[in-house]
Formats: sequence, structure tokens, C-alpha cells
Amino acid sequence: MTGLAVDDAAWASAWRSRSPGDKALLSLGLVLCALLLPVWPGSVLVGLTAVALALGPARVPARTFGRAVRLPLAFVAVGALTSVVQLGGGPGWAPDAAQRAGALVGHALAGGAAVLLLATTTPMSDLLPALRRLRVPAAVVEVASVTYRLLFVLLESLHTIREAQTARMGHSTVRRSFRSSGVLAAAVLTRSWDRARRLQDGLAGRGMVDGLRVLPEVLPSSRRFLAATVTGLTAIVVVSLTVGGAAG
Amino acid sequence: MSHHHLAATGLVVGYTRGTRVLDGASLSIPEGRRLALLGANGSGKTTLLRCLSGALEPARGQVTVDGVAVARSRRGLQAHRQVVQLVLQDPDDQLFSASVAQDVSFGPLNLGLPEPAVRERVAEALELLGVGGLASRPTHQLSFGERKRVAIAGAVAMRPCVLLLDEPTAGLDPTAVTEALAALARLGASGSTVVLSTHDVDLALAWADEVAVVVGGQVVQGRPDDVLGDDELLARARLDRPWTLTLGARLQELGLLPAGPLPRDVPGLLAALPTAVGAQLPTSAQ
Amino acid sequence: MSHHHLAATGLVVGYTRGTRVLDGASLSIPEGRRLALLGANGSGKTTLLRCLSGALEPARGQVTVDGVAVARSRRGLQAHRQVVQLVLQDPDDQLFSASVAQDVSFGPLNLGLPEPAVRERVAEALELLGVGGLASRPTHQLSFGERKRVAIAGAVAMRPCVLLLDEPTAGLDPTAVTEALAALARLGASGSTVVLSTHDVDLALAWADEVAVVVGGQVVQGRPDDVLGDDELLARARLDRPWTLTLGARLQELGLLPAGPLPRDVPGLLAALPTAVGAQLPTSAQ
Amino acid sequence: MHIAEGFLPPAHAVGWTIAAAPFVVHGARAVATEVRRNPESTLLLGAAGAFTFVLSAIKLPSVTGSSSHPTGTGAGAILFRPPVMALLGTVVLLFQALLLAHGGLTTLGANAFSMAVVGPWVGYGAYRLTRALTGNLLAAVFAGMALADLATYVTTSLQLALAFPDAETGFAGAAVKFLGVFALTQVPLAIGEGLLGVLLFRALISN
Repeated sequence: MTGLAVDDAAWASAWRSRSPGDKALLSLGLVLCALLLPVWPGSVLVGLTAVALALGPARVPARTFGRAVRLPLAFVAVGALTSVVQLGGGPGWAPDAAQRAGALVGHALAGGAAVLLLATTTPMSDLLPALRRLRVPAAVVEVASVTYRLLFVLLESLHTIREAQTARMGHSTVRRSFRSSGVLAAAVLTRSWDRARRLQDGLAGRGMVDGLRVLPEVLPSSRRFLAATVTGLTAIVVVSLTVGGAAG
Repeated sequence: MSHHHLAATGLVVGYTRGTRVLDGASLSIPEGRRLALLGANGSGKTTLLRCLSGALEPARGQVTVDGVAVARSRRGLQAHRQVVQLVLQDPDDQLFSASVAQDVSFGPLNLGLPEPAVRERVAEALELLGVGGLASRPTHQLSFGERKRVAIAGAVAMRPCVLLLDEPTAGLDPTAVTEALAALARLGASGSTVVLSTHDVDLALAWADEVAVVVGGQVVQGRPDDVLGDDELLARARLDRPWTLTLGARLQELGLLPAGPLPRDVPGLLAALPTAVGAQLPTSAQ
Repeated sequence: MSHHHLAATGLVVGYTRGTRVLDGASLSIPEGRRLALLGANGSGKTTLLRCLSGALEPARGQVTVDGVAVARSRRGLQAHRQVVQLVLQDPDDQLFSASVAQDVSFGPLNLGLPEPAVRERVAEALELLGVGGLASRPTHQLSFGERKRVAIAGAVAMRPCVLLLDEPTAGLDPTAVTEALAALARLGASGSTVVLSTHDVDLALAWADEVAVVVGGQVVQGRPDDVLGDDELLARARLDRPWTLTLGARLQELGLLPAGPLPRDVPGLLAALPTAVGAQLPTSAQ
Repeated sequence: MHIAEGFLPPAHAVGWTIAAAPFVVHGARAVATEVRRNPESTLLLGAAGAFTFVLSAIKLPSVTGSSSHPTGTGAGAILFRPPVMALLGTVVLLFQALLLAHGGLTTLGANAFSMAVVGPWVGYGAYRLTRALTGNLLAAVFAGMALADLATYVTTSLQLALAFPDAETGFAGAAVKFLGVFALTQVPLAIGEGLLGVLLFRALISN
């Protein structure tokens, strides 16, 4: 009920048992293509590839993917419009406004879809241990893992407390709603401290020595997947540079 | 307190992992009576209660008060919250203020009542729940059972016509259960309609005027001994048969209990047993 | 798995609101058997369990393993945790990882075991608890009952000789209770000593080889039917008498049950009843 | 509001990542040291991160009828100090990018710079200064949280202005545009976050 749609999709994805490294390579490769290649046809190809892979082989629900990709749209639209308004000599559109705004939106949507491909197929608890290989300190990975676990516990408290406040008319006017939100934030903060303290006790009993060492699942890398990734990315680069180069 | 008739018809609520939580659930809550809502964990009891309280909007179907559908507008929901109050299972997520009195006053203050009226309601609610002595205590010092009763007092202080309680006895020891049920009896006597959810079939049999079982996203409602004697239904709902009924039926078969409705609890069963039986019989047991 | 004899003598633990939580509590846990620790909420059950597990240092008294007092040094406690594991009531107090398999691997890794051994223990523990299918599911999507069993698996993966469980059945519906008890039976069969705390006297009677009641900061220990038939003790402990005993005693009085120990649960009671009784009797009931 | 994935030109994405890196690395060292000295603090820091994430999910009512979310970094800076917030804020941004599609990976550096570095430091500075000048805790909390929020959005606007300078008026003109759209509109929300902070700390004190 209080789950996050993208996270739910990641745990249920058909790519759940693929190596997080493989998926990160694919996704980050697509992100770089989206950013660096000409918007036509580079961003379009990246966007289509990310969507097709997510909805096809990774079997991410279209609804989840669509909603998530729509979220940053407000920022992208406002940001792109603002960037092509010209102030000099009275406000007006820049001469190449449509083209520049289109390029911005294209890069952003393609990049967003590429990140979302990783987000909807790989749970954080698979990704975080992989950060160790990038020489992120163990302490940081452990703090982030606890954050990931506790944010669901706290989100549930947040929703329940808010519901209880609403039932008792705590959000019936703006003024009351403000006061209730302050109480809500304080209640969630005290719960987070309480949770941490109780987990400390619980984990001491489980023999916690120095840190929260866990054993990630074995998710072996696939040569075929890697080969397909490299081939696909190369194809996107070549096609984009040929077509985009010819066009521009 | 005026009585209102709360009902739900054909509620359908979303999906968790591919199955509908509620799939055409209908329920009619008799005014001024005690209804027990039974179901296994995850059966949708809480979801149904949240729909009835207005906290959750069903995908289809409607909740009605005296036959009129509850409007989902801000104003409609606010009016509904003065008729129906829901107390959730975990008291910790409902006690968000520092002291007991402060927490119970949250609702009445939001109703815009003047201070003396608020104080009166707080005192009255705490008294009804049998926790009048806790008013000035910090909420985090209370025992689990006390926290549960203070959370209920917070809802009672809104003076709802219908009080919905999600698992009010879960986690309580026998003495605390007895105290909680006594508090609910006082509420009933003061005119409230009380609905509680539980998976304790014996509790439901002993306490309720009427029971409703949530099973397969729908609701089967009826008299306690009818519904709780239906083995096929109970099996589908992953509930046990109340042992008072199991044993009572066997004793009735043996001719040790009079024909007719079976006793609903231990004292009833003990009282209904004969005072003496012929002594030649125990040999028939191995 | 080697057996060890865990015991506590004369434990005294601090004050909450003026009274001692434990005040000279002694307990001896029979090896390889099932012990139920009974007591009302706030009686000190959890405190006693935490002392036994080494999590809490008593002000006076000591906890012994095979007669040797547990050293409070870091090393002493680490050795103790390989003998005794405590599972807390709220699973969210022990599950710190979002991945079930990762969470269960925490304990064995702390024992310094090599990776393959850890993986084997994780799989074995999840299997024993009947939640093997949850290994790759996120903790936050599990139901309360599932989280409880995963938390137990986390302790079982340490292969303790004595497993202490604080209210393992609280908040579970009847089916989940049956499943949890079946899992504990598998643990018992695999050689573990299992101690559980509960305030459900009927559960204790049906399940335990021996019971211990926490009352007034002390412990009264004995055979289930002796201790749970002691009305004076139960009243002091704010517990009910198990209804199987109440009803069984009455039926025995009536000559319907053979003399000797009473049945401990419904199936036992039904089996012990005679198959037929003279028909002239029911008139003696009013 | 964070800068979306793919929105910044590559050079800017790299530049802001380099700019944010020392702060985040310093924060990571601070966290690692703290954890080494006191292993249990892993749980407290994790809880702090989760709280920051959840705080930004609280819907703040606004007078206009729409609603907004606090950034939460001011509260974090006051409670846990800016170096720790540089790391926790970045972790939260990573989670927002991957769990909510809010922000991005190539823009993580730019967003971390505004939300996990500038916001917390400005907020913490305003908090300390107000506290020293007035001696009033709640006034200091208000200033700290409101200014942390506002500083975050001012920084975001300037980052965008640098990336997309106006054809004629250059950076200055672009800054005026972006500040007008992203920072000016944020003023009432910053005040809202400041008020939320006052209510939050008042409730904490009374506990």
C-alpha cells in the first residue's frame, strides 16, 4: 500500500536475477548516448530502446513506466520553455526556440527513460553492494542500505499518522493542516530515532561485530547480455552519427 | 447520540500482487449494535474498515449513511468523519502528541469547539475507556494496552455514531482484553454502534450481536452461531470453528446440553451442563 | 547440535515506576524440550528473555550455561550468542535489510563463516521456517506473519542450542499460528531447545513440555497441568485458567472423562469424551 | 524540484559533479570515521537518511491550493550538521532518482551541489547566526530551514542560467529568468518549510 511503484516493479521485474553490473552498464551506456549524441536520431533511438527493453523482455508494467517517466515532465517543460525565452529587447522567443526546446526535451526524456530502465529492473539492495566495487566505503553502503530499509517503515508510519490526523479533522483547514504537518514531521522523526535504537538492540543480539555485513545474492553476469549491450550501443552510436551527421 | 445506518455496497478495491483486495464487498451495520468483522490476516478487513471510514476511496461501489452515498468532496468527507471514526490496529501510529490529554484533545480542537467543551470531551472519553488516571502522562510511558485505549479515546472524543476498531484486542493479555471489552460495553451502553475486526472467532461469538466474515474479497454477514457454525465458510476464510461451538455440538449430541442454540462462551457452557451424570459411562472412553 | 543447559538464578532487574521488574527470578530450561514462559503484559517476560540472551545485564543474579556463569566481556557475550538466540516480538526490530536473503546472512557472517557455509545456512533456516520461497522478496513487501518467520530464520541461521522467542504468535491469525507452531516443531525435531513467551494459556498448555509463569518479579516453573491448574497462582499472574482444564475438570467431575491427567487441547478433549451417554440426563439442566 | 536526467549539457554535468565531489567525499569520510568509532551509529545515520527522504514526502498545504514538498535538508543540517548532510543528502538524491524518477544520475552532481551542499551550509549558517544574535531557538530554526530551502532553489536557478545563458543578455539575463521561475515562486514555500520546522522543533521540545 505504501510501496513505491518503481521499487515494486524492480523486485517483480523479469530482469531481477540479472547481474546489477550488466544492467548498470546497459543503462548508463544509454544515458551517455542520450546525452552525447545528436537528439535526432540519437535520443529517439535511446528512448525507444529503453522503453522497448523495459516493457518487453524486462516485463515492467507499462503503467508504472509511463507514470514514472511523466513525473519529471513538468520540470523539463518549464525549464525548456524558460531557457528559450529571450529577454533582450522585450521578452520574446529566441529565433531557434522550437528547435532548442525540442532538443532539450528530447535529451531529457531519453535520459530519463534510460535511468528508469535501471530503476525498474534493479532493486536498491542489489545496486548498493555493487557500489563497493566502485570503492565507496563499506560504512557508506551500510548507511544507505539501512536508509533503504527504514524509508519504507517510516513511509508507512507517515501515511498512517496522516490518515489518523485526517480522520480527526487535522487537515480540514490550511492552518490546521500546517500545524498537523509539523506534529507529523516530529512524530516521524521520533519514530526514526526509536527504530534506530531498537534495531541496535536487535542486531547486537545477532552478533553484530563491526558493521552490517551481508551476503548479496549471486547474480552472475551474462556474456550474451553484455555482447548484446555493446552491439546495441555501438549500433545506436553509428546510426546517430551517420544520420545525425548527414542531417546536421 | 443520534443513530445512523452505515452500509457498503459492491466495494471493489485495487490489486495487491494480482488479486483484488475487495471484490464486491457489501455490508450493512445494524444501528446501536455490536458487529464483529472476521477474517484472516490479509483478507481485507482493514481495507473494508478504511473504506467505511472514508479514508480509502473504492474503485467501485459505495459507502452510504442512511442510504445516502458519502460524497468524496472535502466537505462530504468532513461530514462523514463526524459520523464514523476508525481506530487502527497500531496505537503508535495514532498517538502523535506528547501527552495523553493533548492527544485526545486533537480531534475536538479541530472541530472548533470552545476550550471547556474540549476539556469535557477529553475527560469523558478517557473515563469511558477506563484510563481517566492517565490524562497527564506522556504517551511514550504507557503500556501497550494503555496506548490502545488512549487511541480509542481519541476517536471517542469526536463522538462518532459509529466506531470502527481494527483489532482492538490484538496483542493484549487476558486481563487487558477483559478491560477493553468492558470499555466497549460502556460505549455501546452510551449509544454508539461498535464494529470491531478480529480473527479471534471465540471472542466474536461471545461478544457480537452480529458477525461478518471477509472471504475472497466479499462479505458473509449473519447471526454469530449461524455464520460461525458454517464449517465450509470458515475453511474458505482460513478461520477456526469456535471451540465453544465444536464442543457444545458434541455435548449436545451426547444429550448433555439441551437442544436449541448453543452457549456462546465458557461460563454459558458450564452453566448449561447438567449437575450430575450416571457414573457407569466413562468406561466407554478408551 | 550439542545440548546445553541454560539457567538463571536470582535475577534482579531495575525499576520501572517504583517496582522491580525482576526480583529474584530463577529459571532452569530443560535441554531439548519446549518451555512456555507465561505472564501478563509488563510482567517481565521480555526482560527475563533479554537477560537469558545476554542482551541485558541483571543488577544481581546470574545466567549460566551448563552451570558456568556467562562472562559479561565482549568475548564471553559472543560465545553466549552462539548458544542462545533471542527473537524479539516486533520483527521490524531485527530486520535491517531490505532483502530477505541478505538479512538472514547477517548472523552467520558475524560468526566468521565462509561464504558457501553462510549460503547453506541461509537456505536451511528459511526452509525450516517454511519461507524458502521468500528468499528473493523485499522485506517491506512481506506480511507481518512472514516478517516474523524471517526474523526467526535470522536467529535459526546462527544454529543456537537454545532459541528464545518473545511472543512469536502475537498478532498472527489462527492459520499463521498453526504454521508458526509447525515451524517450531521442526526446530525441536532438529534438536533445538525452544522457549517461547506468550500470554495465551491454552497455547502454552497444548504446546509446552514445561511452563514457567512470571509473577511478582519471580518465576514459578513446573508441569503444564500442575501450574496452569493452580487458580491462586494464575489470579496473581493476571492470567486465565486454560478453558480446556476448566471444562475438562467439570466433565471429569461429571464422570464423562476418565480420571487422571486432563486432555490438553480440543482434539484431545473430543477424543476422550465417551461416544454415548444415557438420554435421561439433559432434563437436569435448567 | 531537481534538475531532470539529461537536462544539463555534458560539460556542466561533469563540472558540477567535480564541484560537489569534495564535499560528498568529506561527508563520506566523516561518516566512515563516525561508524568506525561507534559501529551502532550506522543505524542512527540510516534512520536520519530515511527521515530526510520521508520528510520530503510530506505534503505541505499552500494557500494557493496546490501543494509542495519540503527539501528537508535544513532540518538535517541543524540536527546532523552539514558535512554529514552532504553525504546523506546525496544518498537521498540517489534514492529519489532511482525510486521516484525525481532528478537523475548525470545531474546527481549538480543536484547534490545545490541540495546537499549549498542548502545545508546556508541553512546551518543562518541557524547559527540567528541563534547567536537572538538567542531564540525557534527563530533560528525558521531562518535555517527557510533559507536552506531558498538557497537550494537559487543555486538550481543559477546552475540552469550557466547552462543556458540568454543569447543577448548572457548569464545575467538567464539568471533573472530562471530565478523568476524557480526561486521567486519558491519564496512562499520556503516560508512554509520554515514554519514546518518551527512546528517540528516545538513538538520535539514538548516531547
